[in-house]
Amino acid sequence: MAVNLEVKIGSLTMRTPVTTGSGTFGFGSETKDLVDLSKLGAVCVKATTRERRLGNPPARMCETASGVLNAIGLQNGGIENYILEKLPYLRQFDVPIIVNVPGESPDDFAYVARRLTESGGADAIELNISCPNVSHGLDYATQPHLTAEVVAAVKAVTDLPIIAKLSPNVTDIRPIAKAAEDAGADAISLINTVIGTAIDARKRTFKLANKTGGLSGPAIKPIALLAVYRVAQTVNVPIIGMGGIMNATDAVEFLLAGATAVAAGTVNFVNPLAAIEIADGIADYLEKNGFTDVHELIGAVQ
Amino acid sequence: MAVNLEVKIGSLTMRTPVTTGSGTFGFGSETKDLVDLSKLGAVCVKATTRERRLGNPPARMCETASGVLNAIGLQNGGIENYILEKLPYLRQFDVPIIVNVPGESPDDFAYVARRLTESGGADAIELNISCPNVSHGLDYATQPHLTAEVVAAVKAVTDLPIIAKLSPNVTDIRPIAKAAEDAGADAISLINTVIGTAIDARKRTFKLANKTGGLSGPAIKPIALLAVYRVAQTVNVPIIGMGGIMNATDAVEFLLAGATAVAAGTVNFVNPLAAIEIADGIADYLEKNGFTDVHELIGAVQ
Amino acid sequence: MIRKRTATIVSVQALAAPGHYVLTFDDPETARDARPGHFIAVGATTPANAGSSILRKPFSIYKVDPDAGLCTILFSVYGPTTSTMALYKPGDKLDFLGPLGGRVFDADPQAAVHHVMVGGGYGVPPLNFLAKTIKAANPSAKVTLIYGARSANLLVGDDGLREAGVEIIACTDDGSLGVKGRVTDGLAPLLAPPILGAGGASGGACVYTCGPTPMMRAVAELCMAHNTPCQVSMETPMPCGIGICVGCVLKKADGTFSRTCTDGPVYPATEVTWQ
Amino acid sequence: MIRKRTATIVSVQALAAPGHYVLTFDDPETARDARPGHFIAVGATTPANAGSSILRKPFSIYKVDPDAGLCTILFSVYGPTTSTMALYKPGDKLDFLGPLGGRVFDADPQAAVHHVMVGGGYGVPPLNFLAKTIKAANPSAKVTLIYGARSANLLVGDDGLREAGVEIIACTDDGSLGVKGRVTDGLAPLLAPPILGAGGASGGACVYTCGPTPMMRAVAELCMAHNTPCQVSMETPMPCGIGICVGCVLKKADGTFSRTCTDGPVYPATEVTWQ
Ligand SMILES: Cc1cc2nc3c(=O)[nH]c(=O)nc-3n(C[C@H](O)[C@H](O)[C@H](O)COP(=O)(O)OP(=O)(O)OC[C@H]3O[C@@H](n4cnc5c(N)ncnc54)[C@H](O)[C@@H]3O)c2cc1C
Ligand SMILES: Cc1cc2nc3c(=O)[nH]c(=O)nc-3n(C[C@H](O)[C@H](O)[C@H](O)COP(=O)(O)OP(=O)(O)OC[C@H]3O[C@@H](n4cnc5c(N)ncnc54)[C@H](O)[C@@H]3O)c2cc1C
Ligand SMILES: Cc1cc2nc3c(=O)[nH]c(=O)nc-3n(C[C@H](O)[C@H](O)[C@H](O)COP(=O)(O)O)c2cc1C
Ligand SMILES: Cc1cc2nc3c(=O)[nH]c(=O)nc-3n(C[C@H](O)[C@H](O)[C@H](O)COP(=O)(O)O)c2cc1C
Ligand code: FES
Ligand code: FES
Repeated sequence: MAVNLEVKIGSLTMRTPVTTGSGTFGFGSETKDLVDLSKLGAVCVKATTRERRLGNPPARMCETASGVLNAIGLQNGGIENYILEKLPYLRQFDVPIIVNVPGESPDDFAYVARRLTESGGADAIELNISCPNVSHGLDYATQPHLTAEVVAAVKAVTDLPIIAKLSPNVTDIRPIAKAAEDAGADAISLINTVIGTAIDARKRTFKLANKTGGLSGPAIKPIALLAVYRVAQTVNVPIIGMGGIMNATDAVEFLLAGATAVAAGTVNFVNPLAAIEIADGIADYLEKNGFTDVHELIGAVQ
Repeated sequence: MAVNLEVKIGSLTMRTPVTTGSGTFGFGSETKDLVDLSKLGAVCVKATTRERRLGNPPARMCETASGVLNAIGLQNGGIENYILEKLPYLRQFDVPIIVNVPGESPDDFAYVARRLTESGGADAIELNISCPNVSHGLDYATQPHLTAEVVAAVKAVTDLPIIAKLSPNVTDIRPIAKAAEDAGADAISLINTVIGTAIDARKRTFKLANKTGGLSGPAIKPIALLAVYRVAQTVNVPIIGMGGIMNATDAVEFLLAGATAVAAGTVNFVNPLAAIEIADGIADYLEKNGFTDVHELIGAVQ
Repeated sequence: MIRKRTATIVSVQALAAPGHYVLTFDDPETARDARPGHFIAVGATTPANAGSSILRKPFSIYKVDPDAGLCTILFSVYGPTTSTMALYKPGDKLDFLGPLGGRVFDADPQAAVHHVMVGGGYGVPPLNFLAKTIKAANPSAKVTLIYGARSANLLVGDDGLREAGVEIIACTDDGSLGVKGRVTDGLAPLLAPPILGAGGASGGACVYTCGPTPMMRAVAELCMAHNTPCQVSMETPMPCGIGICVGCVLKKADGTFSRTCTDGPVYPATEVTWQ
Repeated sequence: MIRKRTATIVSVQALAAPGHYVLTFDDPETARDARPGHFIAVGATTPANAGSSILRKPFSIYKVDPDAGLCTILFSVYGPTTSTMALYKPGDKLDFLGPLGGRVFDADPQAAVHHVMVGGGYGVPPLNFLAKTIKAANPSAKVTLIYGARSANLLVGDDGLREAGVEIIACTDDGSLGVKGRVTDGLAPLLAPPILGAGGASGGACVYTCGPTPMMRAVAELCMAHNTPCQVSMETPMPCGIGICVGCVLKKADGTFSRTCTDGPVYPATEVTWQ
């Protein structure tokens, strides 16, 4: 029996509800030997900024209990490099592309969004207003009004679906999600990494050169599931859930909490085929439990 | 060679820098077969409220990746029961007692603090303004002014050292710590649990009857270490660090981040002797690395 | 007296039931002190699994041999702890707290009653221990074990009972052995008159049950309907096993919450509420 | 061509060096495609350790037998991955991605140079592979391995080199074998004239190094001081191994950050900065 896995994120149609977490899947071409991108629900590529960024010095990553801390610092070649060097590979596949966009001012976000729109470089734009690894006010998602400002600035320059990616590092994520929705966001994705640090007791130093980093992986799944549940009770736009998803069971938990789609993040480092295998696993779950449509799961746990 | 492990938390002297995390060590008598309380730096007992509380219905706890979610709901017999039933056992040992006090109003906190002071029931009071498992505004530690209000109300009725226990579930913990210090807190303890949830994909329900719970254990150590580091940069009063400490190496990391003392929490469920063994392990670390005083470690990583 | 132990493992044997093992360890004090209903909390952490599951897991005492100083548990493989335990070899160490449990089975071997054990899955081992304890104290005591499983090959924990003179009634969902049906189908006939006799405990049956919650609930309700005393051994998850986390609670009939690890695990059926 | 594999393990053998093992697995494609400097990323997760360490860990290819379709790695036990690997038995599966590495050792077996491998710890295996590859292509090539350890019993990875005609110089901190001192003490004499000859690469030495960072740095700086070409194989932690996390970077002399997994792991010493 065939089950329906198709979901919509604003005007974007995803063939399966599984995309990739930005920054955990490169720009698609790195895994060309392994992954047929057309089997993904969407490809969400690494953060792309207005100008090229070198990123933070090493050590940039370390392991923690059931998690990973990273402080990559948004290393990327900039928007023009993306359009010239990365986009052609991605466009060989019949798959929607979500481009993750950080910025240091609403104008930065709008600039990159405009270039993506003009160049046909994206099918949706994910506003990375929640990266904990870069200083100088990049963390717009700590305040409802800053969130709204960025969303509105981008809305003004593009018709592409806008996804606001929110931070768990806040007292209450609900008003921020509401602000994003009210300002015109077509979807909310959450969560970005949880801020933290690690110390090397032997060397008596921070483990990361940047001192602090963003925590991802199974350790943060309880935090992410609650963020999804709470935001799902608050907004009407769809949610892309992520944070510690390692397998289809984890993904089903996010759907049950209220996510319409999910992203495979850190798990790609272990298995770059994860997003495809998770989609297959969701289909299995639906069949085994007598469902015919993934929408039957979305928000089913109250 | 003998090393100095003694630290001070306000006017309280701890023979070792290791206490227990409130709610993870009962009232001391449960482990009478196993633990000689006089070997602890201090005993921090379970939350004690003005009135008896039944707590939340089960399921109250579940495991997550490298962590534990709990929603106990502050089950306890109330302050008079503590004084009559729990205190006599504790007072058999030569060890400072820290009583953890939650409340639903500043008056609640002050009431319990006054009774503890009158009865000689505590050597320090830890204000639990950060428990994520109970509703109705018990979470004072999300706002600097609410934090200050509770600390000031208690300060007015007792000369005992006051420890403000803060929550990691905030956008920025620093102003809250500062508010606690300014209102007269003699120390800051952090972190309380991180709010989260778990979903059972098979049964399609929340795993906890209370829906949400507080995450503890190694999963949250990166979050806790950063909170300690940041607060240590912000306040001058000592910090009691906790969150995922399983062994002496973890404890040393907290000292290096800026904690003056640490608490063994969830690890007690695995090893009720943990606080004693961790203190021994800190002494070993000091000796092996050529230190003579635990103060040489405190805040040594910058 | 709770002890923290690192006991030497004497043997680990796979049973015919797939994924089930019995593990015997050397610990004279536990072998001497353990009573039916007591359990131990095992921490099976190795360098290879450090951090994955951090809590200890409870396992009922299955057999004791006080003369040899040996104790045995029976387990089935589910998660990290039991997966690790299945890999243990003789000579390896078992890290546990025990014996645990504040209230254990309360049986009077001399009473003129029919002692009926009703178990399922890994609930059978403590009943085996109880049945043998009663028989050892009073060889003429009437003791029956009713135990159930989906299929005959999954029935575990009956070791040595026949030899001890315990009557055994197997119930299987598929009828592959004994009564086709549930343990309550095996139990009901024993509770009906004339066996219940003049009613009340004396001369009637005393039921002791341990196993999956729905099974215990059905047994408890059947017993209460027949006015038969019934003791249930709760198997709620126990994060600490020693009374300090208050995470293992059972809602009692009086509305309070009781720690199953130290106030239980055994309760009179009348005290228990079932959700 | 990177593949995701579940290969059958043929053997796991403990070496004399405590905590060190060699593991051989059956994978004809990898045996055919792997070049010296290539590595694989092993995910050693079992039900018993699920969740503790979630990332794969990189291991250099030590030996290949393309005819038999076999590959071998050498590892020492540290954390969850290597602890689990040490428990593997023949017939178990090895889950890995490979062969990985964008730039491997670049040696011309026919060049009239002295190929000098300088290794430490688990840096020796890829140099062994390189030395044998050079010798197989040109049996008269002059190849030397200088390797070091604290003590003789910790020297690993020299298997089959003597037989292949590679000269071996051992350096031990305690002098228990070979040169008492560090690998640079063994290397320096080879770089000084007359062996360096007229200077420059031709007729001089080509150095290939892999091991702990301080060792590689000392080797690289010594070579640069002698104008000797040196290739270093970086062993930074590699969270993904396939270029998607950008967590493994090395700061290059030009100030940019290079992914050691896909832009390396082998770099000319002149490109590397050392912190
Ligand atoms: C008082 C007491 C006595 C017990 N005695 C025994 C005993 O004698 N023998 C024995 O084998 N077990 C016994 N148990 C149960 C045992 O403690 C649990 O099965 C334990 O969780 C196994 O640990 P683990 O780490 O292997 O699996 P976990 O990581 O705890 O389990 C993995 C997953 O499997 C689920 N799970 C665990 N056990 C079961 C189960 N039985 N059925 C369905 N799902 C399950 C869990 O919810 C979890 O999601 C007892 C429990 C109690 C409270
Ligand atoms: C390209 C490349 C090739 C490699 N080839 C090999 C190889 O052929 N054989 C081999 O044995 N290893 C090799 N390594 C190193 C190996 O990948 C790591 O040692 C790995 O971390 C071991 O995984 P683990 O899960 O067992 O331990 P982890 O959990 O990763 O390590 C546990 C702890 O030990 C520390 N640690 C890990 N390794 C070491 C070490 N070597 N010395 C000191 N502390 C350490 C870690 O920082 C961590 O804190 C290679 C690494 C790279 C980058
Ligand atoms: C190495 C790494 C790099 C990341 N880079 C980005 C990024 O560039 N932009 C972004 O929005 N999120 C980034 N993230 C966050 C992930 O997209 C995701 O939100 C987070 O990791 C939680 O999901 P996970 O636990 O499945 O990894 C990054 C995460 C990791 C681990
Ligand atoms: C079961 C449980 C009960 C707890 N009860 C309390 C409590 O009553 N009062 C309090 O301030 N903190 C309570 N805590 C929080 C701990 O004291 C501690 O702050 C937290 O668990 C982080 O430390 P850990 O990771 O070492 O456990 C509880 C934690 C757990 C796991
Ligand atoms: S298991 Fe912790 S109190 Fe019962
Ligand atoms: S290890 Fe991930 S990019 Fe190199």
